[in-house]
Amino acid sequence: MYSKTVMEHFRNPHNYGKMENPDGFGRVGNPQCGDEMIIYIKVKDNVIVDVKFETFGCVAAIASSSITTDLIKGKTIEEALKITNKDVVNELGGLPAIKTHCSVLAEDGIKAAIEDYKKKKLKENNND
Amino acid sequence: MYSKTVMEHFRNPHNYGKMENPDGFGRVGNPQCGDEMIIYIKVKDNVIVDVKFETFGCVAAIASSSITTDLIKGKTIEEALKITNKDVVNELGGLPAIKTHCSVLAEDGIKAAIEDYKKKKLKENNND
Amino acid sequence: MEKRIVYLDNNATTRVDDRVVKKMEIYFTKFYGNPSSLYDLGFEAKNAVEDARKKISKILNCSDQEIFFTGSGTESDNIAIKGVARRYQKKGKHIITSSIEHHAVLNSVEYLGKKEGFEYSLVKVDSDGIVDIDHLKSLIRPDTILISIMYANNETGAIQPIEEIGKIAREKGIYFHTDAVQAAGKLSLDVKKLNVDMLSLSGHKFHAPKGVGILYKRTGINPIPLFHGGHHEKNLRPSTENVPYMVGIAEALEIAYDEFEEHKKHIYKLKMMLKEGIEKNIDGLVLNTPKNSVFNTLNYSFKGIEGESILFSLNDFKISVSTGSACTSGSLEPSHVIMAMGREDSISHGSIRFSLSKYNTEEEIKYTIEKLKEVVERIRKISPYKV
Amino acid sequence: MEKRIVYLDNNATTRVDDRVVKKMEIYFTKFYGNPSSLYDLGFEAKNAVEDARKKISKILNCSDQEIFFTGSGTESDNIAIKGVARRYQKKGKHIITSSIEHHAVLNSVEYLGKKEGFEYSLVKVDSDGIVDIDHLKSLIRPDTILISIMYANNETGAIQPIEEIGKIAREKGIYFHTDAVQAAGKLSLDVKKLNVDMLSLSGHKFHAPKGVGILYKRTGINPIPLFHGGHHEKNLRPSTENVPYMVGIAEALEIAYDEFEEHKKHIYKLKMMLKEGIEKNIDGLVLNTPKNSVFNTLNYSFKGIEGESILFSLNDFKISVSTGSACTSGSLEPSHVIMAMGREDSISHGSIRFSLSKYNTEEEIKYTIEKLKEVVERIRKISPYKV
Ligand SMILES: Cc1ncc(COP(=O)(O)O)c(C=O)c1O
Ligand SMILES: Cc1ncc(COP(=O)(O)O)c(C=O)c1O
Repeated sequence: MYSKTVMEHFRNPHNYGKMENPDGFGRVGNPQCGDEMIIYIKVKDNVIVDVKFETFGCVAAIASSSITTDLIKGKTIEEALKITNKDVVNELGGLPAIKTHCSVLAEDGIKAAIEDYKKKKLKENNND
Repeated sequence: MYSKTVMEHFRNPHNYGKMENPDGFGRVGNPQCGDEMIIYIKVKDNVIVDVKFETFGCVAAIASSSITTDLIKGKTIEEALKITNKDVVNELGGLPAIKTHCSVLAEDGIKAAIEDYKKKKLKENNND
Repeated sequence: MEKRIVYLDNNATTRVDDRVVKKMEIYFTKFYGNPSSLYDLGFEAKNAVEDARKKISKILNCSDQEIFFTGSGTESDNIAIKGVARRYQKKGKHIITSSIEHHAVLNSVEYLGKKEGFEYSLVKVDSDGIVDIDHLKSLIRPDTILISIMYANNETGAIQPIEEIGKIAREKGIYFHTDAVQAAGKLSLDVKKLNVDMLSLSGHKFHAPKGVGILYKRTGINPIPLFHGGHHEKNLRPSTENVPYMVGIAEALEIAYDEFEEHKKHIYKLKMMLKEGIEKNIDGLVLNTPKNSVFNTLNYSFKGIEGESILFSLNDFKISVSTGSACTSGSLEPSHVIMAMGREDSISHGSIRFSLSKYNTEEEIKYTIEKLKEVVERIRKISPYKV
Repeated sequence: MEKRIVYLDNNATTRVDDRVVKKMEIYFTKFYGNPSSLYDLGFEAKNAVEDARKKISKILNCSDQEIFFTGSGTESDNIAIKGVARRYQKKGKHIITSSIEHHAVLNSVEYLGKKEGFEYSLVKVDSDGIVDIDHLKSLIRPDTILISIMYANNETGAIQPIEEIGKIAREKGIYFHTDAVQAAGKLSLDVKKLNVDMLSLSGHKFHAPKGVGILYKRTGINPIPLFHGGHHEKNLRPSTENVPYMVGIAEALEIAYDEFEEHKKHIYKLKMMLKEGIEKNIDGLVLNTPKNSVFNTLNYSFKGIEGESILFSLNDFKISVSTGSACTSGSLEPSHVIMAMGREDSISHGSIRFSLSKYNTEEEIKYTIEKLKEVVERIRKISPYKV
């Protein structure tokens, strides 16, 4: 049912766990739908230097979270924003049609975290 | 499906064949219904001394014909008229419900043959 | 010889091929998972089912997404007919079928007529038992939504002009279903060439088990299911998948077409041998099988005698044949198929079907001719109708 | 140990008993006749079917004339519900069922509601997943013609008060059907004691194959069949009889009740062992199986994590369990059963069902507890919800 890559990421997810004092933080989905994802990012000079996730969800949700953190790590904010759920699916070697929403959730997660980062930065700048 | 007795009578029917110059003759059923039976009787001093049948039909029809000829042979006309399809079924050790009509046909056959015999006798008497 | 059964009723059902039994075995006790389950045992079962579906789709020349497993030929026929009628009744409520269909088709159509407000027309057949295309054309109405005509008749073996009917149906935008239960392993099942929208098969007619059927359904046609339940078979036929039988029916169909020429040659030779033997040795025959028939079926009426008595007498010699169709053996009516061909009632009551398979031998056929002659002569002696 | 599969999903399907396989075998290649056929091979097949029917009727405490073979549990449910609704709709068009039924029942009732003008009401269950009798009583209307309540729930194992509901239905002159698919081999199937008019069973839940079901139907109730065709099963379910599976399901049912006490003792002991092991080793549990449950089923939600991820992780250790019901594994909705018990969505998404059989061992249970603990801890580390 799942590709080898999906199973690998599910079995040994990369970058999971909480992050203290992240620069950006996105929470998407909800447990009612069976999937919830938190993405934490640390940004230095417009580059995502660290990323972590916490996910409540199925195999596809966990694998999507894991691969997404890999995908954005080291990328600039602009590069990261270009990543779509299609990229997530491709990197995973495909997802069952019924699980596509998990990759969408991952894309939304990045966007939300970056949004949060931008907002915080704006505030900081304003406070300066 | 059929009792041992039915199969015995079907395999080796008693009293089958044409009878030349019978005293009574009954033809019942028709090939449209899948069963047709002819009963021939010879009567002496009110006793059925010989009987033959010819039947187009299924196993039950042939077995019913056979046993019926056995049943009425040697009987008086009055005794023979008392034989019902139930007697035929009993003697055969039972018949599948769907085949009951074959025993009814046999009863009808006897009645028709006796009727014919009586009619002929009446005529003869009248001619006397 | 006399100890072994001579089984000449392969249109009623067939012996399961040993290779099919072998294939199914492991799915009872080793790969017994539920194909919907999310663990290895389930995935293995799921793969087995999907592989089976693919194998079948190759033989039918369609997509595997168009193959559906059912519980029988009757069920396939019922889904196709009732399902399409119910789904598309807004387009029209008229159905055409033939007078020689199996009861799975005839009684489904009749039910729709009696209980759900549909109307139906029966196409006539000629004295060979082949549907009259001109009559069929004349029956088409603007509100005709479905035509269901069988591919080969179970009693006589007569092959019906499916391609041509399919073309007519397509031109008129009418859905076309064929009951191909008696064609499997005997005729091409290429659904593209046949111009059919739906096609029914039953495993036990080609050496798979009884209790499994196939429905080919062209994508785009959506019959209303007979069952509601889980998501199996894309909701068309919910029920936990009968994995062994699905594997088995695919294997049997593959064998039937892999070895098609070989079986056809063997069986047709036996049929001709039986035909010549009967016609040389027995008189008062009415042949009910036309030239254009499947290679395994031969049907005669023996004048002056009734079918059941022949059956039981042959059974005493361990020869298995049938009269009418097995399904109606509980009934007293003469064969509706032979009647539709315009035969008299007494002839219809006496039709005997010989249907051969790859397992039959020349020796069996010789033995059958000999015993049949004895039996017919014996029963004719009892009959008031002399030949 | 790690090489062998630990199969704890016996409510999804079961391994076929070797004795059942053995019994069925000869009907594929030796006694392969069509039970309708009028020769020895046919009579033998017919006898096998009727013997099977008698065996089953003894266990259900009814006449063999009241036992019907079908192609699945889903089919039995569909015949009972749609068949009775369609037949008796002139008496009324209201149906009562519960919110925790299998989809074979729920979707049949819903279909009748959507497409055939019936109305239906769903009985609530309490937090133990047991139907609320008072609520049921309050739903009865003068036009209620059918009540269908399952005997044991497939996800939680909760036993429903069938006897009592049967009494109420009888008093009110309402037909009562029970889906007893999950009760076979676990609870008494005495239809007289249970006060049921119809009862559905499915072979593959008690070590017979998938693809064969039983419908008990009290004489006097006449559902309209789903299929039309030949005269099989007194017209209620035409199709050439699946002789091997009919023999197999009867054998499996007989074994289940002959060895009932033995299996019950063994399985219940394992269930209790599993329960204690889980509760001792893992926290953040929600028990979804009430005290009054079948002896083989145990269902928990593990707070903070979702079911599928537990499933796949356990599968890596060759342990087979399920989340929700297998039939809905294609869907993303949380278990409707656990939801109906008033649990939160996130809890319903994470329910895991352990369902044991006679083939499980203590060693397997110990191994399962150990691995489950590992798995739950691992996945909780990934989750934002900490326990
Ligand atoms: C309670 C219940 N009813 C009905 C069914 C359907 O049975 P089948 O899969 O044989 O159609 C199942 C299992 O699948 C079940 O657990
Ligand atoms: C032409 C035809 N259609 C349908 C069927 C029904 O198939 P099944 O017995 O598998 O329901 C049969 C045989 O029984 C048949 O010969």
